[in-house]
Amino acid sequence: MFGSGLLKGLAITWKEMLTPKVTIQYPDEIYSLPDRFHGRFKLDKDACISCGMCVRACPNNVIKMETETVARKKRLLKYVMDIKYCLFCGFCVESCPKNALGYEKDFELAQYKLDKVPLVLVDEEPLPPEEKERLEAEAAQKIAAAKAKKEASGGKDKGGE
Amino acid sequence: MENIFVNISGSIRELIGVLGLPPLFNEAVMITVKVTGILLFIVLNALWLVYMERKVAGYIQCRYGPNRVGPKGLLQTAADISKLISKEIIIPSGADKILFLLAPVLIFTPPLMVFMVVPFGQNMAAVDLNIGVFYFLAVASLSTVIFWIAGWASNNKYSLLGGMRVVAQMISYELPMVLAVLGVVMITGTLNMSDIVRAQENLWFIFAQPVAFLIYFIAGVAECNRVPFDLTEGESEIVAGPFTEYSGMGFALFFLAEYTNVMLVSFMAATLFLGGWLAPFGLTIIPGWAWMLIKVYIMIFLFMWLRWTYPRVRVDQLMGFGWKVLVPLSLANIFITGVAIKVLDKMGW
Amino acid sequence: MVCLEERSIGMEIKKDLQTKHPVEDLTDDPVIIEQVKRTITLAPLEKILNLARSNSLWPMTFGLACCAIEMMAAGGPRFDLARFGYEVFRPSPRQADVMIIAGTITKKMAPFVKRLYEQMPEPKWVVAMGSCAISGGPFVDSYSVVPGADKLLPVDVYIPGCPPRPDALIHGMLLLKEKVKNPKVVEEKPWKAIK
Amino acid sequence: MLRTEEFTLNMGPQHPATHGVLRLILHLDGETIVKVEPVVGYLHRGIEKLAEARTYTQVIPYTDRLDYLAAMLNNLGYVQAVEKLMGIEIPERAEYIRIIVSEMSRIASHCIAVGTYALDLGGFTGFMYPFREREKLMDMFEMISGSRMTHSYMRIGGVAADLPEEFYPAIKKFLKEFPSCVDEYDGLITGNEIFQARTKGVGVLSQEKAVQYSISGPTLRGSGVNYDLRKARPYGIYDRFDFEVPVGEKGDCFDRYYCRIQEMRQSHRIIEQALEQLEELPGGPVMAKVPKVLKPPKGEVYHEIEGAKGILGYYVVSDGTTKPYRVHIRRPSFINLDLLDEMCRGWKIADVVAILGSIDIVLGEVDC
Amino acid sequence: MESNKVAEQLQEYFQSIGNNRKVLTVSPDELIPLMYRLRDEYEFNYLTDETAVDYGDYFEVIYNLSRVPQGDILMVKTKVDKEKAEVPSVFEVWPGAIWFEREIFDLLGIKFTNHPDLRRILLDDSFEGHPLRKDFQWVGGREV
Repeated sequence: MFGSGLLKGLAITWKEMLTPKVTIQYPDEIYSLPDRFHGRFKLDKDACISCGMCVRACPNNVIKMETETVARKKRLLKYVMDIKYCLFCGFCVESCPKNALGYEKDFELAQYKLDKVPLVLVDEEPLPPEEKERLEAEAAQKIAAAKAKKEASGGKDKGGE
Repeated sequence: MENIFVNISGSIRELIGVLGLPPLFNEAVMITVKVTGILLFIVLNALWLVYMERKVAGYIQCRYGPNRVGPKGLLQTAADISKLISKEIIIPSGADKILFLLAPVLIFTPPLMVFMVVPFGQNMAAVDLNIGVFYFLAVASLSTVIFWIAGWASNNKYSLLGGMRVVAQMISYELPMVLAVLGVVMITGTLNMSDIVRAQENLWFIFAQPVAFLIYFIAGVAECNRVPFDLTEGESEIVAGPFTEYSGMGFALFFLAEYTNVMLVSFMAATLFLGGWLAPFGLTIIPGWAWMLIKVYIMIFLFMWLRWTYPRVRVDQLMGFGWKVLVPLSLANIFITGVAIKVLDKMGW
Repeated sequence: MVCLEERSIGMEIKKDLQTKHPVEDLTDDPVIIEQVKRTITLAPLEKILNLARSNSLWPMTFGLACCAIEMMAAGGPRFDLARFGYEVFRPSPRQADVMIIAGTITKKMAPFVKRLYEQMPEPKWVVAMGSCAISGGPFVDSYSVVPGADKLLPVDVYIPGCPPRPDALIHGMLLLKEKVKNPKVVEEKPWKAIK
Repeated sequence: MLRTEEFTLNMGPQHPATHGVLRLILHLDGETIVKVEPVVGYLHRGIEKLAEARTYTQVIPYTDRLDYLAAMLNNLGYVQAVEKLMGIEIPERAEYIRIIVSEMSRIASHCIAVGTYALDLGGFTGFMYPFREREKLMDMFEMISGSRMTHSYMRIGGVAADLPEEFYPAIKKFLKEFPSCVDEYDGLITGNEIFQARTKGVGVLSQEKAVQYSISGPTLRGSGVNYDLRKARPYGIYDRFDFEVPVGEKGDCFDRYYCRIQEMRQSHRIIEQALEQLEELPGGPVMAKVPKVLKPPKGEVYHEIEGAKGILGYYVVSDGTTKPYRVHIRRPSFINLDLLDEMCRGWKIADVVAILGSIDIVLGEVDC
Repeated sequence: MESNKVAEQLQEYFQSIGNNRKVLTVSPDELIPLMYRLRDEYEFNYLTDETAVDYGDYFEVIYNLSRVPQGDILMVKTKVDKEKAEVPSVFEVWPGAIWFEREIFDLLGIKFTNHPDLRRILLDDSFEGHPLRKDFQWVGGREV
């Protein structure tokens, strides 16, 4: 009969009207994000050995990293993720050998001003010059002491030459 | 409770009568009181219907409608309308300025004029014309011209197309509506709204004239440009039809006029077919005018239900359906009603 | 009590005017300053209208790329933009308040974006949704992509993400709602639902 | 002397029915169409040029943004092309995961195709129900890959990570509910007389013209040509599953639409079988032994898969360095669009919207 | 009929055809007759893909033909040097090639003779240069 499809459509919409709603009321209930969710980034500063693998892995070079070598040890100064270029593809997190880079379950990155959009994860001042010399001096002493100890022990068993 | 409003108007009449002014003056005051009452009723109802439509849409699509603005979202339409009031009104270059501004103002007048005649309850019609139905059909077809003015004046190809579609659609669905209503008028023999309602004392006309009700309902949907016949404002085809160029208050008036038209057609359907203020099965604990409102809201819900279920018809299919199906059907209905009346007279009813 | 507070707020505004009117640091021509002080005051009515405007921001259907699908999902049953009254996606720019730029703006599309923005009636806002709208995103090195919507239009809220989740879009719209109600909120840190 | 004049209407880059930024210049005689001139390129981001400046793995996120409704299928095409070029064998478990995830992506893409088609014809609720199903798929994609639409989940040599534990109950629940949802779309959209009146017999595409104009996907199969790459030239492990290829008869809008509904049911069957066979597999690795820095041998490869919109082909030329020398993507939506002009002649404006919706194009893929 | 069997049969017919796996290379002037033969005699009735690559001093235009509904695929290539980049259009063999060739002209600047309307399709008409050429210079939008 001509109208049967039309009436069936009405029946479906009536049934749907009475079914419970699917909506998650956002500001009150937050959807429980899965563990692998690509949201805001977080960097575990101590685990990071500032090797720069993540900077190379990113398709759109979003990560800017500044390091400073003091007494032959690299120290991370600035680690800025300019997420206005970011694809949220997760290559950087995958490429990190020490799993220092990870995600937070937070998707609320909206800002009013453009210069506040980039995520500044680490931002420390470079060490003042005299601090640097002191550390260098310490390191130099340590090496000298280690060498001296080695000669002393080396001298003993190599005495016969 | 039954005629609370009749008493109010009676007491106002005495109040003015005391002043001892010429009778013509009291009539004028009474009419203005009635008009403002009806205007207030319409605007409040239109605001409520916009909210109801979005809630019904939400519930049909298994989501919640507006529920954050004000208690349970009730102030949503108030926020919309006051935002639209304060929007900048842009008059496109090359538009016919006077007509462009005139159309939104005029769009409200035909439904307002017809509401004068609508019997809200037991002898509660503002003006109980004895040619009520004829007046309704005549004035209701005026809004076609106003849509066309809006479409023509805004100097935009989409609006022109929308305007042409409006004229084609509303005129070709005027005819089946008239013929359907004719069926009812033939049974009652009068054009007076209140008499028609009184004539439905023992049998509502929806049962006497089911086909006429169906035709009237379909033609009503087409008159108000509602889905499945919303070709004038077909979003996906011609953006927003005749009111593409309207912004701010102009668009708000069109937006509310659509709901006023829906209310108007529902009131008429309730009066002509669902027995106006007559309580079904004699349950008169609820006053007459409340029954009228309940029936009107059932009809309006039907309009909304259709809107959120059906896709849109194409222009030529619309015309074909109107002329080739509805008009012959309504003519046949008139013929059968005529024969039935004659046969029943013979059998002495 | 209520009226007391009302009056105190009123006095505050007057106090501001005596001290230093914002127009003074724009120009030092006394005639202009006097004219501006006489005509332009942020009347309480504007505050009420801002409240109404913030509760009925009608976005324009202006989807460009992948973010447009997330915008449609935001209007869908699960995230339901309709709860805030923002689900009326007006196709014609005349009736829209917010232009949500969802996707990449290419150089061939830029003039249309500009024209659509100009066709929108006054109080209008722009939300740049997704990395492409903020800064050209993944395609910033391309030869045919405009590096960011703020090269074309004044942008009110930036929503990073590629594409941002529909609730991130709703969060952006709620930020816009706060901004419409009180433009000074731009200075503080944006409101967050997830602590 | 009275004469009628043709006027042009600009269904501009911003139009509710053009699925994004496609501009159609309609030459109209009243409401009937005389000529349709599609203007594309408003979303041309130059992905082929960008791919030449990125390593083979870094191109994967860019393939997501081509047909952003079925990102997994784009990844599958590109990744299989490079594997063919380097001759890598991927582990069994990864093959099954790829099939499951691609078919889920196909269902999600068809959900949108069906939804926006109902929206174009005016049925707003018909647009909302498929979105509700798609949200369930989106949640599962987020569990697997971390993002809803642009997953970049596949890698050259396998997949990024194994399926998480909470994925299996979710997919089983979805597989149980999905058939009843598709029947619901049938009832609401397919069975509706108004919808049938708007789509039956509209925009007929004959078999010869479809093959001549290199049309592919549900648009081709709607005209009765039984050509589905998963059956005609099986890639990956598609030959282990039995499913039919839905084929239309008359080639009108209704048949194209109905092919998509049937394909959703077939994809549902494939996922069911793939899930059973995956569970029997012992838990093996999901990634082949692939060097960290990929240097494919000099040469070229052209590999095609059955994308959601049609045949999705990748032509990759490598000059031995870590970056591809040239990546060309055969985009089904782009090619399916060039026949729009002939299919719309003589129909009304409302039909242009119906025909465009039935071809189901995505502008990210058209403009690449 | 497997496509490399096709290649062998064609071997004796066209001397200029060099062929490793399933690839036929042919010079531009013999392109159209070969295409007609492939379509009529060997039923390659479906042009799946047509693209081009810039190899520094010459262009290479690649046609991928397949058989519907059997599903075999054959690649045909032509070489044309950069200055005189003229290739006959295969529009009359497979009308679907119109948009392929317009895109190649737009992005690589290879002209196709007797093509119905050869103009830019993806880029703006005011765009100078052809982006997919290796010597194309442009300025990206990244702020340093």
